[in-house]
Amino acid sequence: MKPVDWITQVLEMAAALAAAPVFLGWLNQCRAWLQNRRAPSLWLPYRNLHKLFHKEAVIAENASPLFRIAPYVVFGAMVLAAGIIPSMGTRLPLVVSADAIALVGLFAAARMFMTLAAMDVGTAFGTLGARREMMVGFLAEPALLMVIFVASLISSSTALPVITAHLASGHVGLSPSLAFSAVAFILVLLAENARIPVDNPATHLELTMIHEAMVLEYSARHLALMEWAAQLKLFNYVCIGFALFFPWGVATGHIGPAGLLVAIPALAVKLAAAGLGLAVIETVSAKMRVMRIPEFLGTAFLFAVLGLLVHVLLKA
Amino acid sequence: MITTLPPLLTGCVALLCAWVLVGLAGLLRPGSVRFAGRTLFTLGAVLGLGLAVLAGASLLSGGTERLILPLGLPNLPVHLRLDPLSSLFLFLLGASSFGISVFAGGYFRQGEGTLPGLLCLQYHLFLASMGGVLLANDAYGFLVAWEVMTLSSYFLVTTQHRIPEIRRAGFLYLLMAHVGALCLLLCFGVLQGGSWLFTFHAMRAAHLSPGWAAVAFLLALIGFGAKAGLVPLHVWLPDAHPAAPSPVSALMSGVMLKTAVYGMLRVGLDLLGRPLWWWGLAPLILGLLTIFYGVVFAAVQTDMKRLLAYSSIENMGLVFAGIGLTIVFAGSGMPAVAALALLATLYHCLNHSFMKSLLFLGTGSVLHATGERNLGRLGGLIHRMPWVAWLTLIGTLAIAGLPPLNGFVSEWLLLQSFLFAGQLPHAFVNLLIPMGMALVVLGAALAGYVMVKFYGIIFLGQPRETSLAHAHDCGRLERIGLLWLALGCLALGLFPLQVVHALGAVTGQLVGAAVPQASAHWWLLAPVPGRSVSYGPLVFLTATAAVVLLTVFVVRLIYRQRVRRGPAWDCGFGAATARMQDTAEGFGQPIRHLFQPFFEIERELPEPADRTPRYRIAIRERIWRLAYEPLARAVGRLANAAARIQQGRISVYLLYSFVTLLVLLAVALIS
Amino acid sequence: MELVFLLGFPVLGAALLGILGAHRRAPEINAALSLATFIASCALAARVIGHGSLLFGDEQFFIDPFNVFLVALTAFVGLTTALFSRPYMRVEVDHGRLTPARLRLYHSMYQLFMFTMLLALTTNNMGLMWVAMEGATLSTVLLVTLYRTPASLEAGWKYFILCGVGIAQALFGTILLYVAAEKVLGAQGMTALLWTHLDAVKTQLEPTVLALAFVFLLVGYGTKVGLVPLHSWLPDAHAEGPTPISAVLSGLLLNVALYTVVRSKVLVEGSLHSRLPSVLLMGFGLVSVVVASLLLWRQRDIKRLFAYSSIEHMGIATFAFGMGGPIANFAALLHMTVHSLTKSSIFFTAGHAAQKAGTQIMEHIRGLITLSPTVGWGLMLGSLAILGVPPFGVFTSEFLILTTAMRDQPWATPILLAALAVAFAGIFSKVQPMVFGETTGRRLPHAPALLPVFTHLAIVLLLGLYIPPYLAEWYRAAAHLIGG
Amino acid sequence: MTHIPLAQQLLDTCAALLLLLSFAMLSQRRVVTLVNLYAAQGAVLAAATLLLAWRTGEDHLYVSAALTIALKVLFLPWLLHRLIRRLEVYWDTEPLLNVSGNMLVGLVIVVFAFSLAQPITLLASTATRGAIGIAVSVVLLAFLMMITRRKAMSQVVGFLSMENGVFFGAMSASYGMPMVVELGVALDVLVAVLVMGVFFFQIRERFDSLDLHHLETLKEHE
Repeated sequence: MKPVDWITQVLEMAAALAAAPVFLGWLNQCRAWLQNRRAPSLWLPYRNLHKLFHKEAVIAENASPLFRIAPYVVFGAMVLAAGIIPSMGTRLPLVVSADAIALVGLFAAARMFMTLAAMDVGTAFGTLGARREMMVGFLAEPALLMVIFVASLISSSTALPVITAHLASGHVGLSPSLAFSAVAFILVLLAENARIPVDNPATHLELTMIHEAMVLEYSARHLALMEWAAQLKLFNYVCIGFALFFPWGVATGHIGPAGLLVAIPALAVKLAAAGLGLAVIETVSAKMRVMRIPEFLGTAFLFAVLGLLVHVLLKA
Repeated sequence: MITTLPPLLTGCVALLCAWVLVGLAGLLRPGSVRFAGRTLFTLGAVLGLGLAVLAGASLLSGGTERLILPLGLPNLPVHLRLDPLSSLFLFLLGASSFGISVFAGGYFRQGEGTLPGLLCLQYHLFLASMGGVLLANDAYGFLVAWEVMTLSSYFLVTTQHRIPEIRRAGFLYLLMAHVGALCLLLCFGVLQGGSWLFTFHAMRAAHLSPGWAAVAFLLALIGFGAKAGLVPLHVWLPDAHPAAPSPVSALMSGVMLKTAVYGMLRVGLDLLGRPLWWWGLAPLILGLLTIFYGVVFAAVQTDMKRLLAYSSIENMGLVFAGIGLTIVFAGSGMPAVAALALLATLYHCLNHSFMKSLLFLGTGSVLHATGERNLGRLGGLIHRMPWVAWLTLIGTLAIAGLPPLNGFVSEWLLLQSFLFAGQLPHAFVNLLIPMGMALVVLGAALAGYVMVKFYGIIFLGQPRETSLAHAHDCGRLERIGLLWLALGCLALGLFPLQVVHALGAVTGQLVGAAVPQASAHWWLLAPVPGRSVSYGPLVFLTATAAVVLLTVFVVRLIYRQRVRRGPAWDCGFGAATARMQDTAEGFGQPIRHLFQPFFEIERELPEPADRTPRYRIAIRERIWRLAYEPLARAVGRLANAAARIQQGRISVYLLYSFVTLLVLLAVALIS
Repeated sequence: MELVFLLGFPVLGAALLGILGAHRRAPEINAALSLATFIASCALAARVIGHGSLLFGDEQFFIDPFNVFLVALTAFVGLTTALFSRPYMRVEVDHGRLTPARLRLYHSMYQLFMFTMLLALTTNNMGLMWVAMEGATLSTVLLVTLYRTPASLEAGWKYFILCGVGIAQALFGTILLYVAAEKVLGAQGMTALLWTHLDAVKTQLEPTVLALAFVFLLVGYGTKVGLVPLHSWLPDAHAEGPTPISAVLSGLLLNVALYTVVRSKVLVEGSLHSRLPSVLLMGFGLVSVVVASLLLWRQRDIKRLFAYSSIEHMGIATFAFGMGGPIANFAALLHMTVHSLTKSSIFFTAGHAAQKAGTQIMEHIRGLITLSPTVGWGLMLGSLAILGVPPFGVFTSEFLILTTAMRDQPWATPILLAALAVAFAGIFSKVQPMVFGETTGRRLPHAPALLPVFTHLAIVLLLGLYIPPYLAEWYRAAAHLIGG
Repeated sequence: MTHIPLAQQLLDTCAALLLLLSFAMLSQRRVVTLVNLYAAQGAVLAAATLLLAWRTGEDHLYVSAALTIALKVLFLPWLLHRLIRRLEVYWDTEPLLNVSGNMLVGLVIVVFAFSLAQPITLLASTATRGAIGIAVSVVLLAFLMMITRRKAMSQVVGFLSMENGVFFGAMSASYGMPMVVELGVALDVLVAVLVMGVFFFQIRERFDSLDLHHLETLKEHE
């Protein structure tokens, strides 16, 4: 590992931190346009965070230390995840210590802390949110893992950079198994990031919400961290999607200035496209009942497994 | 005959004997908690530590020692053997029993049913017999130790024998265990291959026809599966483990189940020589089934110890799936991959013994502090008993398989080995196994669900009963015990490379291939043959910690206002009471809804116009209705039929003799 | 010399106790005489170990390792039972279930019973063996009916008639044996019924006749062994008689009967070229095991329960003898030993338990462990031992028998496995609630005699963990004699 | 035609008589007559023994003949008669199997018995070996009688006549058993009958009848 790689590493994390809110903003803008609304500013998420950071924090009396630690842990996990996913370059020092499975584990850890924190205060909505979140999680995680396994069977490694490099290297043609898992991945992405049709990030109708219900008791900086973490999560998922299915433009060697020149714009373009795509999906689909979610995710899981079988059958 | 005594093995035997003596010492003053309860248990704990040290040494040395004691059958003295496999499990026994015994030293009080002294005897006999199982090198010694283990644990389970459920649980346990032991007996009967030598090395030498070997393997699977709680032989486990006092539950789940794994490995991979690949399918499929079954049932439990028991079933499923995978790979000439799968299996055994012991002890403390086992009556204990809460949290995260703790490592290894299934030369099987992988992953995720339920409902939220206000944190000895196990979880999670090195000897012994170590770094685990995959928990942890601390620092830097405490907001809904939180049933509801067909549910729903609405739900396993009750009825019917023979009239009895006589005479004439 | 003592003491005892009758110290005298007998048997055993097989009284008596160990066992259990019956019978008298007159009958008949069994074991003359067996029946019949209750009378009558008839068949078998032997050994054969001589010429005996003879002998003595379907008398007699008698019946009489069967088997198998005897024994054994273990499920009376378990274990031993071969025979002999020790100790504890609860119905015996820990633990450990749970000796023999069966008679193992499992469920599901749980019983004036119980259990435990070399040699020699 | 010695003819007649008596017992329903028949059987047995003793000159046969007369002709019948009088059991109830049925089964059994005796007859060297088959059938017939009777008393008589059959078998196959054994057997039979006597009184005082249906309570099957 050269110092330059460490630079890339830090750069990636920083980029993620910076880009995540913007990406959300962009997503919201696209949605607004598609729904003939006046679009909010691209920088609105930043303003929100800033506002929240400057408020006074109020915590329930019976909240335990766990409640206060959780936001930091969740946030930290997401930042680290951003450092593991090769969004610009594949030569990342951190990656050797955490492959794709560890990445999923990291997400799981974040979720665990979030739900525990939600149950900590002991309100009806908190536990409700936690329960629903876990229900989403125990189906989404395996699906995501299976998706990753398809890719890793193709490139015979569970290390994301290796996968990306192998897929980017081009001698992998169009493969049906990847197509299957791509569909699965999109479903998982929607569910995991509390997007329509699974959850409505904009709603404040308590009975239907999942993510919002969990962070109900948070305020000020804790809430800010939670929000930011959520944005990072979305960003990370999108980047995983890129790494698995659209690995173009990622610098596979040492990432010099030249590499950057390619990588950054490529990422920007892909993000823009992804945002648009997501917005379209969210616009055309309607929020479903909570009890339908398992079916939704079950489909995703099934697709992923199918992808796996197709790969084993066709060796493609 | 050996002239000079082998040092390590002799030491181990001495320690086991010492355990027995400690137990017997309990009878000196059976009534006294201070003597039998505190002193002796602590002593036993120290012995356990010694055992762990010796076993660890022998594991690292990788050598094999033999010893013959002049006991047992006339021409079959007790053979003992300390090889890597047994030393690994001995280490497991010693290490986790240390924590458990220390805890037990602080745990047992008066009025636990059995006298403390007797309890002490049974407990240490239990420990010693488990050691005996691991050291035995001949069928007879093995079975004797095996059954003594069962027996002593049975008496421990029925400590509070006045409660009918507990008696029932004990009976069921002993019955299943005995049937299992009979199967093992027959298995050894096949293995000795007519040589009439019941020593293990004679069995290794014996040449069996494939058919007989398969029979032996199957019998072993039934026998050890019954002990390990493999579906459908698991029915005793969720009753027996919770029935016992918590340290005993910890021992049973944490250690005793592993002896079954040990036996399976010993017979399947050692005594039977080179297994055929398709044998592996049986444990694999059963294991996968067990994973799913166990975790689904764990998710809907309302009794915290039952929940843990089902989770043990799930983990045993994971282990047996690993064994099956090992055999499949080893049988298809992929020793390196087999070594990887075996590594995952062994690693998970270690992990589970620490995690599950920790959790059971945690529930023990809760039980003592509150007298409650029902999740529906707990809650908010993190405020009352911080020690227990925070230490248990480690176990919870570990068993949920989250990095960088130990549960994750073994699952990671197992998945890595699963990923090789595609290369198997057998069509259809390499299709089947990815499905298995899907099941494993799903099980792991569900385990997360279960653990959130477990921890969140016991320790978080508001206390669901007013009595919980008087709950007190656990005592000093108990803290030490919990701390030890928690540290074990951390260590196993953070230094996998060192553990893998230590396990190398075992994999070498069983599948003849050590795990390749690709990376040069001491902090990086890269065991996968021919693939650039690696996992470095230390870096992982430091990175996370760094980010978190940095965040904290930065946040503090840019923002310096105090934190105000206020009432929970709860969307402005003021009159929120503790009873509005999710109950255990509530939290499990999605699972119950999703996997309806698994359960046999009886509901008691309140009327719409109910003044005092009550909601009760009881969940049973269908397998009782489907398998066990019909079996019992069938035997009953046979018994009735047999009873017709004995119907009281002397003429009829005379007729029996008469007919028997005539028939036999006819037979004698013909022949 | 030892033999004279061995047989002399019981006869003396029978007479003495018959005369002394309801003497205050009669129980002690009984115990003392049993002790003397036991010492004599030990001396005899020592001598046999020293010099090998012996012949006495112009060949009328023959001692070899096979029967001498049974002699020692019989004398020992006889002694412990006498010790046990001391307080037990006192309690019975206090309860007014017995009159002193009947106590006299009990004591003298007890000694007579001992005599007949020792005679049956030591005699070399198949005819005398028959006489002794019949004598054993007659001396116990009146003990079974000691309480004079309707049930006990019925049990006694069945015992008397069924065993009487059975034994008559055995006599006919003996005659056939004699006929066949006479042919070879020449007429005027005082020798023609002597087992040693028969054994010497067994290969020349006429097969068909011997086959018939064996059938008669098997049905005859098999009735006393309690092989299904000839077993009908056994549970009744065990349940209704006084407990010491149940103990010696199932601990000793069954052994002796099995001994006679095996003796005959040895002869017949020598002359027969078919495996008929082995097959018959295995068949009877299996049937007994299966039926008995099924019937265990329906028992309500504690002594009846363990009577059926005796049938089951006799079945196992018979099966093992049927399989033959050094290891199976060894195991069968061991099984006879441990079974008689364990079972008698169980009957002791069961007797105490029944006295404490005031009934033999198991539903009403509860929580012994709280009422009297020693009795409770005795019953629990004894039952576990008889169920073949290590480290008790019963497991050792079952281990050998099952492993042998797995090699030699694999077809039988599933049956045995199922039967053993059923038996385990049947017995333990009834023992556990008796030992554990809340209690209803009451304390008794006389302290229970637990020395015998725990002596037996200790020996059984020892045999499970370690068989002393000379004992092993002894068994091996015996197994060798039985051959196969 | 070959000349059969008179003794031989007499012996065969005795054998035939024995069989006849067994059948008579099988069909007989009055207990008193039953006992008389038993006594007759004993007498025939004794006669046969004497003949045999005279013919073969075996001394111990005289002794056993004496024993037979003493025990089976005089003492036991007397005892049984006394018991009958004391206990007032003159009639047995209808047997479980009616007379003709009994006879039929009896015939089948006799045939079986003879085929059974075939190998023994071939082996035995005695003059009376032809009678072995009869001995066997006497035993089996007695057995059948015990099965079909409902009164304790008649069962006992059956038991005794079975013993007769065995004894006759011993005699005809090998001129009797060694002395020791015969004495032992006789002793046992004696004791048995005494015990039985005791029994009768016990049963009587409990159930005031010797009907066996009182003795059918101990059973597994409800």
